[in-house]
Amino acid sequence: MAKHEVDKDLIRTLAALMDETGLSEIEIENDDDRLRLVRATAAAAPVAVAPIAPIAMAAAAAPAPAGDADLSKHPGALLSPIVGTAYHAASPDAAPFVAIGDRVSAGQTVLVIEAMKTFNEIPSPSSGVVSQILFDNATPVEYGDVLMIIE
Amino acid sequence: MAKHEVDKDLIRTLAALMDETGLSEIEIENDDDRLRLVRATAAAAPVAVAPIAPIAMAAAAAPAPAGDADLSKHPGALLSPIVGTAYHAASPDAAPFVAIGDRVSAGQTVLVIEAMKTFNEIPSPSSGVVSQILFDNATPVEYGDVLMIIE
Amino acid sequence: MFEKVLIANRGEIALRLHRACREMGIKTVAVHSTADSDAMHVRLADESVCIGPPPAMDSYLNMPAILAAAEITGAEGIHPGYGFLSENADFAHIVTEHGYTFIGPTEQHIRTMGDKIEAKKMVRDLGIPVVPGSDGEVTDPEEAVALAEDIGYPLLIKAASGGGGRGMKLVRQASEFADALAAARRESKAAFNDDAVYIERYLEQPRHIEIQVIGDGTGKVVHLGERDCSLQRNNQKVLEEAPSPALNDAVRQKIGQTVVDALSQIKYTSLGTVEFLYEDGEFYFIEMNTRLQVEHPVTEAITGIDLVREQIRIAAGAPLSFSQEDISFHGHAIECRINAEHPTTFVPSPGQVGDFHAPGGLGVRVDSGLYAGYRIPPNYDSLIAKLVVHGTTRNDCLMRLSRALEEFVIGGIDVNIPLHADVIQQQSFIDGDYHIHWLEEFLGHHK
Amino acid sequence: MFEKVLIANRGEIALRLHRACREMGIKTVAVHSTADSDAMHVRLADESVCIGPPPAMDSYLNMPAILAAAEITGAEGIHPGYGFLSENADFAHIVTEHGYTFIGPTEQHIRTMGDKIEAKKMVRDLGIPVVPGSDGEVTDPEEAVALAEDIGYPLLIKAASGGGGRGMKLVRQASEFADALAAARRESKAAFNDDAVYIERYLEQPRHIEIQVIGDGTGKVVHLGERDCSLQRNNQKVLEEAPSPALNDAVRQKIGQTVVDALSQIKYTSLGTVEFLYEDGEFYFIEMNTRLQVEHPVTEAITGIDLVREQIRIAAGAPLSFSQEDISFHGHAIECRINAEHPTTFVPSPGQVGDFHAPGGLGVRVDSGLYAGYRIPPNYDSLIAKLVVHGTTRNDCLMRLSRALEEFVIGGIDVNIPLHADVIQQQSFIDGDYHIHWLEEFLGHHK
Repeated sequence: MAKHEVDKDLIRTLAALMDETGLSEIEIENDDDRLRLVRATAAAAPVAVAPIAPIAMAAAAAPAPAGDADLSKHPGALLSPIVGTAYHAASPDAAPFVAIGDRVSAGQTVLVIEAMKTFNEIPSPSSGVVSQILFDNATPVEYGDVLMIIE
Repeated sequence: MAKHEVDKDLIRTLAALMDETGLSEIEIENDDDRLRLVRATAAAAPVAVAPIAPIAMAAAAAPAPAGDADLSKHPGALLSPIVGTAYHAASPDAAPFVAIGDRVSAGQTVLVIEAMKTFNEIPSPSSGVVSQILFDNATPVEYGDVLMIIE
Repeated sequence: MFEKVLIANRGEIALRLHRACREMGIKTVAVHSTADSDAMHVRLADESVCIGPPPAMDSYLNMPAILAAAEITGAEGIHPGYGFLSENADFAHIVTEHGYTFIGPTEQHIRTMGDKIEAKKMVRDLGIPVVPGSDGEVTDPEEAVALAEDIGYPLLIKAASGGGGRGMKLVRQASEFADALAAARRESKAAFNDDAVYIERYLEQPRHIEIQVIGDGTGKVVHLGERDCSLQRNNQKVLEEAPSPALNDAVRQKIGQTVVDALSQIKYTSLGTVEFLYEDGEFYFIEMNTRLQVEHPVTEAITGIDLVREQIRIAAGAPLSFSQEDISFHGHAIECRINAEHPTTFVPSPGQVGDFHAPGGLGVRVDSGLYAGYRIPPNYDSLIAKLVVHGTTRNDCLMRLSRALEEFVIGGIDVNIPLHADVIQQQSFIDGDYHIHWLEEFLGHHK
Repeated sequence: MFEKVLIANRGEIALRLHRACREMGIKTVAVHSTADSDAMHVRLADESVCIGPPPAMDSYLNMPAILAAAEITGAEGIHPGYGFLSENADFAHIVTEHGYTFIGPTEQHIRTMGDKIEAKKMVRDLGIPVVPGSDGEVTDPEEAVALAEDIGYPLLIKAASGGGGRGMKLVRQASEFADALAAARRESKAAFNDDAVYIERYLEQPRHIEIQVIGDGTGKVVHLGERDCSLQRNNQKVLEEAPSPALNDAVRQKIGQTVVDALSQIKYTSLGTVEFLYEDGEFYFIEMNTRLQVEHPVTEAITGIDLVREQIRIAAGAPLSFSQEDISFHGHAIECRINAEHPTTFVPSPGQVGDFHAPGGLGVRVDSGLYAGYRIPPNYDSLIAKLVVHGTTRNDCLMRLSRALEEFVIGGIDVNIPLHADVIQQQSFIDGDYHIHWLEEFLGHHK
């Protein structure tokens, strides 16, 4: 299918219809075109198995952005190996280690994470091109957060 | 796929039908058109809905015999209208009101239930033949217990 | 002691009674309607008997069925819980006549206290303060003026033959009295062809404060302090606490002693609650409940006494296991009544419970027959759980209550947990500064 | 008081700490491994930070990660709970050095009590009774005979260079001593080429009794009575109770005062537990735990004191809010440790919890992070819940415990609830007549 031939408005219309009707899947075939939309809803998740979601919990726990969950499984994902504050550059005056589109080699420092007054240089796990930088400069990161995509 | 060729009303109609019938999937094929709707329902999830079966409860509550459950829905079932002690006969010396195979008419006394020193005559709800007697003489019965089948 | 007790009730109180019996080594018989076959206490009881269809009239209020169940199971005692047959003197009578023990007060005490006019007369004679007013109709204006001076202001002039507010006058000062009286008599005459009126002290923002007592029938009666139940909606208690933020220890001991002195004279047996309106340091008798109360756990929390256990002991003929000197109050307790209803519209919400997770930890008690997947029948009361929290101080108690409400999960139905969470954050409530109209005013402003 | 506290632990104790903070108006930071993202305390905490992969070494024992989490969240205090880093003096040091408050004793006290030989010396010097024995090796037979007289029988002669029981002799009477000593020296010489032996009193069926203390660092130390933790399997406590069925009030006050006097001298800060073996009326020091204990709720139940709250207050610099005279003991409490393990084979049983329903009602407390559908990770301890029951008397407590165990539902995994239900029905346990070997003997006979 050639790029951008897809009818975005149709998809939006159908998505709205799914919302309205509570459907979780619509598939349309017309001549040689076939379009199938699926939305995995909370309801679709096996309810029994779903852990209790206490009122307070829902409020307290910031839900992980849906995108992150996918990105963490991306083959080029660089996951934070430690907790701390992540920086794009070695110092406020310095240039960022990398920018989007840069080609990096395995082992090359691509960011630093400060923890306990120590700046830990974080190396790229592989050679490739930086396609996404997923943290803001000087912000806290947790263990396992997706920091960059290098592919 | 041509823009807006999709029949939104058809989707709404089918979705309503799914609601009404409890279906989780509808697929329609018509010449070259094919439309498929799916709704993942909570009902589809199995375990969650099953009520807790506390350990102690399982032990404490005498499980109703599977047979009884069916019999209570039998069109000829005579259900106990009160709590008490049920008797086959009016007195220890008397003959039983009815025996299996007897033909009884509606309103005819078929057993007595003693409660608070009073013997309550229990009439047959319909005319027919006594096919089963489901209580032992001089034993306690609860409200709703199946006492006889008259068909 | 009883070998076997029949629990003639349902819901959380039936479970409460089952637990008390279980802890005393007494076997339990749960009687239930067809709507309650899956109830937790039915499943936990040693025996269960289905006594009728869902309507309470045919099951929980069906005396012959309950007695027949006692008969076929060989129960010795019958505990009526609260509501249903608990304050039915005829039931107490028939239970006793059939040779079972009614776990509650004597038939006579239930009967007397059930007649509001008789009860008021009796307790006044026993020394319990009642709302001051004329003894009956007042026909002579001069007499009325003199009486009004005695009663004090503000007061209400009410038509003796009246109703619906007609002929009723609120008088705030002595100077207004003569005119108001004349007007009330005129209106009363016009409306009811009777110009007789009566006079009563008017309480503007009273608190509802009740004294818990227990007696063993020998004349020994002990009070267990008060509960403040001023947080009400449609005359239904919503949240109760003890001690009351409005009483100090001297006042508590004084009203407690007054009640004890009165009920000792009639040799009161079993649990009882004397309910008062309280305003400006004065108590005014409303009624006496001759039964276990929904909110008894707050008293249990601050006294450490298991009221149901003690009630059963006394019914079995044992003397009170403590004296007034043994009673002391520790910390502060609050009970939230958790109802299956919408937290702002109050529309009842029976149906199937989804997730259920009760709060735990120090100082938190939950009394509830709910479990995940349980179906709440539409036939009965909406009270589905009681959350009772105890803390060293009222403030500690409020903080703990707040975190317990946060943890409480009841899915699938509407519950009034958000209402409780909201109420306990209000400054007036935090200050203990509320009265019987407060909640309705708060809800009114909230709309 | 702290604005924000980081909880450096997991499971039920992390939830316990969260609750205490919440009730004090302190914000909470839950740090957790990737295995615990769905844990209840993580979901309830104000903030949560994932600090590492499932192995404790890389997460809950990872000091830099925990400090980094404190750094990015701005926590002021760090509570280590029990286990993990709670008795790690280096952690207390580094936490303090980085400007955070370690919610626990001083680094120095943790270090000293962590060294068993040093600890024994120190507490003996402070007046706490230890197991009597020779100070070290004994080489001279005459000296040994004299020492044995002082120490008393039964006693053990042990090879100074020994291990694995070789060269060890149990001597029950003085008349056997000379021969036993000669034999022990011979064996020791043969086995280790060293005939030096040492002598220690032998305890046959001791109880494990521990004294709970709390100090505020000014020298003011208060004891909160004892806990009897004699019910053990593989040196793991299974069930704890207070008061101990073996102590009377005079003995309690005496050992309590001894411990208080000792720890006042070193100005002990925070919670601590001094563990003893107890036999024939005598206490023998085992070790001191410089942390919050798993079984702290039984003490909370009988004293009415929130130990975690008090510990946090003291860490924040507040003085103790009570004195020894304010402490009194009410009723009896028992804690059952509910483990995810088979009740007879003791095989651990991690996995997904099916139904979960905690017992409720009067006198019942459950501390647990479990909920229906929660997946218990296989990486950590099998303790999943603590059932703590309080009653007026030990017998009431046992009856209540029995009914609470009946009500407790944990589906999907194996739990040791049936073991507890079994143990509390044994006559020896009912009589309070058990010691540290009792449970293993009971399980042995049971096979």
